[in-house]
Amino acid sequence: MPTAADYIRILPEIVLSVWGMTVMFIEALLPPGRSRKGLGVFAAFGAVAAIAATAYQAQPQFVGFGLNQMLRVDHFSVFFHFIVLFVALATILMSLDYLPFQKIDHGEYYALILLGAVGMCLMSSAVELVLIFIALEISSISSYILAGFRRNAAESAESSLKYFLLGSFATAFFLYGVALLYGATGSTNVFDIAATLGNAAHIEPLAYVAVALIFTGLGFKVACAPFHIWTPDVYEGAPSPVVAFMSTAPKAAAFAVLIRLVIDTASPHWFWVIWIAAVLSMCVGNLGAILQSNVKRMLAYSSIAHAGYLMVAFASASNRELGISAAMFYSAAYAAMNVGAFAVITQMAGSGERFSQIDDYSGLGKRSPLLAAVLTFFLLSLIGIPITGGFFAKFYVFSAALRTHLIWLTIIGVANSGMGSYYYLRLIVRMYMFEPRTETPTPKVQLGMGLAIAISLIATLWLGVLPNAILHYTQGAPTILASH
Amino acid sequence: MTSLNLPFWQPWLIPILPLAGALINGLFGKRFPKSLVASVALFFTGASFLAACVHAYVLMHSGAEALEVSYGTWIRAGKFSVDFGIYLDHLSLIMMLVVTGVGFLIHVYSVAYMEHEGGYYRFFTYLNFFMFFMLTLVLANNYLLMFVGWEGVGLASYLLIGFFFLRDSAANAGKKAFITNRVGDFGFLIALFLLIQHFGTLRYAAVFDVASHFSVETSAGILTAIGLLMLVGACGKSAQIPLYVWLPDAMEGPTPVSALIHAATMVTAGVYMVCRSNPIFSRAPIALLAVAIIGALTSFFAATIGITQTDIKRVLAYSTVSQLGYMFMAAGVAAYSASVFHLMTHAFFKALLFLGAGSVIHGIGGEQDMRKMGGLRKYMPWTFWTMLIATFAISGIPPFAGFFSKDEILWQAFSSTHGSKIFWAVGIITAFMTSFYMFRLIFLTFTGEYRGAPADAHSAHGSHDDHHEPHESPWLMLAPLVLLGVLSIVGGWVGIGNRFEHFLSPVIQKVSIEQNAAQNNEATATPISEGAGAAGESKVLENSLMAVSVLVAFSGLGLAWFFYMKRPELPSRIAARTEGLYKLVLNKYWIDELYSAAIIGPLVWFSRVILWQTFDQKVIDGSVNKSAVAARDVSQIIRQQQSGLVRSYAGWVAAGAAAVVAYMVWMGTR
Amino acid sequence: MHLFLFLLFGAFCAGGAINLLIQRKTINSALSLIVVMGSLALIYMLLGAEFVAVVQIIIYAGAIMVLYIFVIMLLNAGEEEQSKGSNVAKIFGIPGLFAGGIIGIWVLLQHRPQEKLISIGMLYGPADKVGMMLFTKYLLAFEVTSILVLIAIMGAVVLARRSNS
Amino acid sequence: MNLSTLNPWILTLTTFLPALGALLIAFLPRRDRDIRWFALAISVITLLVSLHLPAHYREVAPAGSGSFAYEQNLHWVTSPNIHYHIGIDGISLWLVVLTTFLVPFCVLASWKSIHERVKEFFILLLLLETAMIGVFIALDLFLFYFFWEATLIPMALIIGIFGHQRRVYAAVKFFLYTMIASVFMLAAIIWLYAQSGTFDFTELQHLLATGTIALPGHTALWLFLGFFVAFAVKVPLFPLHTWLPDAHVEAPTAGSVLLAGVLLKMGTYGLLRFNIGLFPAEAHRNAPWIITLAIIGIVYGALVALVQPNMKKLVAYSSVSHLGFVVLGIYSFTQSGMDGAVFQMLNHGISTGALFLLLGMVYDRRHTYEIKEYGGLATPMPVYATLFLIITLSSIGLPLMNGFIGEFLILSGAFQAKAIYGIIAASGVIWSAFYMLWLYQRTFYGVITNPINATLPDIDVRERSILWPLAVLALIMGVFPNFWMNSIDTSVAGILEMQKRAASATAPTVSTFYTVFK
Amino acid sequence: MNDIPISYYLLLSAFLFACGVTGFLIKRNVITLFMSIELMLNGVNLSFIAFATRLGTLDGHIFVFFVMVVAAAEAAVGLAIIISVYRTRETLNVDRVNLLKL
Repeated sequence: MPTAADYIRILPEIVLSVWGMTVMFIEALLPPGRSRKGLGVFAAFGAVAAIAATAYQAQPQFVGFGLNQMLRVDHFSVFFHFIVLFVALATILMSLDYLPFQKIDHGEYYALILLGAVGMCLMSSAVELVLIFIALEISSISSYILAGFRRNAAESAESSLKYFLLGSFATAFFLYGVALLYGATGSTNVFDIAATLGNAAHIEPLAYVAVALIFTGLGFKVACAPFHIWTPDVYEGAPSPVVAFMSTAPKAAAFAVLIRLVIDTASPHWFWVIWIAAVLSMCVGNLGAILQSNVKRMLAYSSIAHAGYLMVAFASASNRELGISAAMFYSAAYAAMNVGAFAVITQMAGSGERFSQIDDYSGLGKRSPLLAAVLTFFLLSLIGIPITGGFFAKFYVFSAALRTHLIWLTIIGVANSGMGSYYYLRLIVRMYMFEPRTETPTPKVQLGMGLAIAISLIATLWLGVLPNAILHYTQGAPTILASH
Repeated sequence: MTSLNLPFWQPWLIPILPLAGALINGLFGKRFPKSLVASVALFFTGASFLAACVHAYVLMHSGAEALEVSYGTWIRAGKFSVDFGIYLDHLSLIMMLVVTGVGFLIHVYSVAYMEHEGGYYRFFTYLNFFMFFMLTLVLANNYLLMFVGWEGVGLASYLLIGFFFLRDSAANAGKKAFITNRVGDFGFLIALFLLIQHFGTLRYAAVFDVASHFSVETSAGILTAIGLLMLVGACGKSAQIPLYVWLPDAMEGPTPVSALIHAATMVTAGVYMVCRSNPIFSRAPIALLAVAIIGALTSFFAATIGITQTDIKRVLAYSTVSQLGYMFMAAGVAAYSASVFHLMTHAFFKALLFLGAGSVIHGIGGEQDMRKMGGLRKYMPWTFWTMLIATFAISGIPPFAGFFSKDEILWQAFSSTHGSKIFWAVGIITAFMTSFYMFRLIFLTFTGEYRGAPADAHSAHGSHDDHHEPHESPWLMLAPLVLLGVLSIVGGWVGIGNRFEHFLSPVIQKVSIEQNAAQNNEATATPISEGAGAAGESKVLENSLMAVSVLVAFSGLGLAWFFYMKRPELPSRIAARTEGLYKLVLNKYWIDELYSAAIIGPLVWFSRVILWQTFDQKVIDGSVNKSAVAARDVSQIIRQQQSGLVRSYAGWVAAGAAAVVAYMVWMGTR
Repeated sequence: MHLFLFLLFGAFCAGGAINLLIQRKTINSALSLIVVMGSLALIYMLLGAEFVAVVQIIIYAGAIMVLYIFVIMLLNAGEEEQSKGSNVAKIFGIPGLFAGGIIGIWVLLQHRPQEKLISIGMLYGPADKVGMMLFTKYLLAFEVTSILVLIAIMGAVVLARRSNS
Repeated sequence: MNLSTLNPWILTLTTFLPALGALLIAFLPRRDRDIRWFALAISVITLLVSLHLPAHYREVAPAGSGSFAYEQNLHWVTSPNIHYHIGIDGISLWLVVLTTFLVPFCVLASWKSIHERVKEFFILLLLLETAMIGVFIALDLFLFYFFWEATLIPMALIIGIFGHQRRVYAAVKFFLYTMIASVFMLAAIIWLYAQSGTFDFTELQHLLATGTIALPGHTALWLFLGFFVAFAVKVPLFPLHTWLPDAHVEAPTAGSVLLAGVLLKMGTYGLLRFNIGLFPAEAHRNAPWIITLAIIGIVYGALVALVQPNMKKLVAYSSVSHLGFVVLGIYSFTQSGMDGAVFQMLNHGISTGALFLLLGMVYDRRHTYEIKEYGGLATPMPVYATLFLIITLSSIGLPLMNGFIGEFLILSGAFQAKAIYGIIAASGVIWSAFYMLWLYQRTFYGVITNPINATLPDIDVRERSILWPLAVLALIMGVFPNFWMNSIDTSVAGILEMQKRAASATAPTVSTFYTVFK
Repeated sequence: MNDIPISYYLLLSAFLFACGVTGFLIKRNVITLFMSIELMLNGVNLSFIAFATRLGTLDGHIFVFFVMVVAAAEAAVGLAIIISVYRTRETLNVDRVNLLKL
């Protein structure tokens, strides 16, 4: 029988589900044509409530397994809960005015975000393959739908289709991997599997095939090379706030799964796979972004590169505390800055997302200094300039890599982060060093958008100036993770 | 070393007074009337001369050999330090008096000469500025401070040569002078570094003290290196081969400048340096020999060019180069006192010659070509007579000043332990040529008929054109001429009976090779006159040599008279017959062209085409840009994979999965 | 007997799969898929997975495939258009697939010695047993599935409904 | 009030005063005139405040090597162990003052030439000042890196927004060049932190000197190179210099002044403080090739400067040459060489800064830097010509001007290190005279060829008030260098002593560039 | 009743999976592509059941059940997406859905 503590361990998910379903019902009751802004505000409160629930859940007495070893609440899960929920909150806020502006003002949007967040939250706390799979599917399917939310726009539909087809394709690989892992270890519990793989003197070769396939599936979700290939197309076509959402929250959750499934089932053979994936991702992402002319597409490549940096942290997970805490910190920082950047892009997008070319940002520094300054800040954070979260994120990652003596990986990484500064700089250059284009409008920043930007700005700054608290928290996670 | 107890007449005043003049004129002169500018310049220069006289008097009567005062540290780095200090001994005393004295006279002269030029205040600022640096040079108590003056006079020279900066030739000449001097300074600098490295100090007293413990270097050693490098510096400043090229061009400057800087004072700085460094040179016979050879060569070489030149100032310029060569030769045979003696007399008569030439140029409206002069004697008698005195002096005709110093040099070249008959022979030939071209100048300029066109046709220099007839210069210009004329006569008398040598003996460290070889101990500093031990027959020899030199001087005069008075058509015929040689000499052996074609041109070409356009832009920056292009190419390849086709993407995913699977299985089952 | 039945159903299954690939008409591919699913249900029965076999028929063959066929009809998807294919898929995908397949088979075959043989219905999985597990151990997963389904429904509605503008 | 009570906070005050000013400007209304005056006021106040540093330096002067004056050490971030640790010694003291000294002139120089987006310009300028000062005072490697990177952005924006035709290219090139190089420094810093758990310069120095941090294999060399490349690009050392001419040509006057005057010094300062401070043995072992590059830079920069048709490029290449001197002095590892190098940093800041200010003034009149557009300027602009000459003389190292002291000491030090270094480098005195005087001749002498130039107004009061102080200072620094040198000398002696100790105790594991690549 | 090794089932499952992948790579029709995915999932399901038999636990069966639910959900969403694409692009050929590229 589930105990009260068990329910608290899934309290954020419950809150989100209830809220999401309520949104759905209200949506059904609202007459068509009526503004859904209020509904969005309501949904935002749902995200806030879930954050509160997570905070409540984070108390030490609730740490532990729950619901028949299906999930586990610990620093790790709570941390990713926070990331997902804050991203969800920011996404909802930035969508409040975006949706009516794009004439897709449907309440389902908010419900999908909230319910999708359930999946992502569960991904971070699930320790059972079945639950992980279902959670992954929830997050994926909601993302597929959200990507196609501007369904009258061909790009949006195409983005959705591509995401869906390739996502399902990758999921099948993942699933096959899970099946083989189940066959090879006889268990579907992550901790049991880790124990089996860790102790058995002779691991069944099937297990290697299994983890390889699981890595394929998850690598696809986190968009690391060579499974990154869907990212630019999908990000370009999807609505901007959705990109903000799906480039961060499901990704962070997928990283959480990757950590739980791959890193925790520590196999020495991982190292070079991750190493190569990291190098490939960084290079492909940074080089690919150079020639892009669409901001969203460019940031899609950038997200590949950032997945690469994160993989550097994984590669150094032989020192658990360093590698995993660095990866966690990176996820948080990346979420904060990327959401911020996409918030500004959303603001700039204009009706039908017409204005997402780099050219459209010409002279933004003159037209709208504050917006330009904010975007510059996020871009600098993505480059990794000090006093931004992006800097400390990179710092922790490379410091972990160096402490585990991954000299070359670090050198490639820092070289990449230097090289990568070029394309972010291009956007900054456009904003400040080019004359404004008259045809591009700069709509006023509404309250919701302002809040969304403020949240990500504060988070990025906070992570950049006072990273202590967060880092301390992340450093608690690996120890718990390791105690099977 | 003693310090003088004079409350007001501190030695630092000597250089600082002209500086004050320069600053006042420089900062406010633009708003001053010309008379005030001139007064300021004259006052401060005169005061400096006065101060110099006072200090000369005090020093001579104090009985001290030298006076050294330090006014605090200038540069300090670790253990190494350099002071602002003044060192006054008999050598610097002579230099100081020459500089301030002749300098003052030239200032006076300039007041009138520059009357009609623009930039009056600028001129006097620069001139005072020059005085300051020149006095710093001669009064410094260490080599670095000497270097300050050394570079400073170079700057002043640069500014004054380029005074008529609207003329490209003037601007070019100034730049050429500065850069050529810098080449010399390069050597000087290295010499300083060697001194620092091996002596740990640049103070004269300390350096010479240490140097006195060195034995004479029979093969090249550290002192030789220092000496040779100093020689490079001296060559630059004193216009010796191969760095003499700037001096003739420097005649682009106003004539008083030529007189002061490029004849009387600055160019003798190299001689001063060599003499000042005699404790080093005397122990480095190889360096000394190099000095002598360069001096001899230069004196001869410049004299040949001087014969053919037609520009009055250029003749004087080459004569200066030649006379400086004389001084070097003297220094090179360790006859430092003779060298300084000639330096002094040369200052008088060469300044006089230049001022006279200036007076001529002034009088005929800016023309400098001797072929367009002639017969000026009747228009400007004062100028003629004073210049004639100077010409006698430079030709070495007794009892004019040049005779004594020149004769001393020739005798020393002949008889000194470092000397050689070859040097003497070169000196005699040069003396002959000197006499010849100097009288050629006199005859061409002052005798015969005036060949100049009406003066207003010569408005090239633009400022004297209100005079239509050649005319005598104002008294303000003539007074210095007369004074210098007197000095050119009597200036040499101080050398009679080796008095000058005695006077300088405290400055010259005596180094005897035999003594060194035998005992290898420190050189004695006891003043022994070189001539004191000479035997009677040596006296006979000396007198006969003197007779030869006088004879040579008169034969030069005679030849000049023959060519330019008696048979004026002859020179052009000879020139026509020996056309190749004549052209060669007339064009100064094509040395300027050679430098330009062999050094400057290739250097600029190399810098522009090879270094900048090829290496910098194509290789370095090109590779930087290429790497950017390469990044773009890679980016393009990566983009191309993004074909937009779902099935391709799936292909990537499948292939990636296969690769990961293959790797994992391979690793796992190994 | 087991081998025979396996080979029989397996042959149907594989044949259906291959036919799916070969057929140019979408509807034929769909029908082949139904064959695959049906024969798979039989194979499940061989393995004693009674509950799964039934669900396979009901959900897959019954519900999902009907949906497919409905969409095929709706969109009037006829013969496949032979557009120029993707090179990457040919150059990397197919060889990669083969390589992966060979490795997989090699891995599977390499461990035959330790492998135990199984008989028909060795692990019996009837509805009650599966149901018990579903509602105890996997309760959370089951509940969460409801959210998945909810999202799917909502998504289908959002995406497929005619725009009201 | 006793000003000494300010001592603990004075550095912080100096550093962040401009940033505070920038913040206030952000809230000022867009009235250009007010903003200019306000920026000037802020920069002048900062200068005055910073003068406290030399004024009270004796009171707090560090006793020996490895200790600093006006030190302040506060916790910032506990993990990683980052401190707000600042302090100065005799070297950074003057660099800080140089920075605060130059900024008011930059403000004045931008008075008229910047007339669009004035507010942004001064905000960036003041932020840049804070960052530049920060670089010189930071004693925590992290803090140092922070300020180091922080200089990049305002500078790139100043070039990119307020520059000339190819400004974007130049800004991006500048940014990328320095950014890519400095990430290697970051990697090295992280490595050090990963091994030691501290960013503190003095602690790290101690740990490295005592061998507490294990440096297996060639690690020390790699770390050395990591720092070195970041600094070398900034200096810029041949052959990493090509960003500099572009950046200078395109930058507005104030940008050029600060770029040449301060930013380049950050590179040489870094070499002196961190490269040698942390890896003395490696620095010593690798000195030969670094010196070779420096000497090539001296001659090469001068020769290329000689043939530039563009005044600003000419001065930019001359900077390459001058900074070559500085690097030469630093790596000569002699007291006079290093003293001279530090002094030369200050000189170059003054003289080249002044040169750029001068060039900016004709640019304001004619909007071109092409030398052939000018000629005969001495006639319409005599005062300008005079000041240009004074600064030129300072730049070519005429004795009694500041440049001479630095060059002389550097060359003397280099000569002591190895005669040939001094000899080849000394040829730089010839080249520098050549290109500067040629420039001067082509610009100022001769008759006016371009009639537009005939009517150019001579410099006005504002411009004079910019140039005179610099010219006078150049002279004062040449005549009384000890005022600066006293504190420099002590600090350099400390560094040198530490370096000597390390070099004598050199473990055989010290590797050079050659051993790795052979 | 001759018993057969489990690997027969696994090989069949692998074959089905491979067919699915091949189908995804070579077919042009979006719906067929989607069906290929279903084929892959079916292959996986067979593995689950086979492994369950080998391990003697029913977790595999449960997994298959969930996979089916997910497949159903995916089918609903996927077909909706296909319809939505068809509406805007009027094609079912996946190669023609390449608006977003490079």
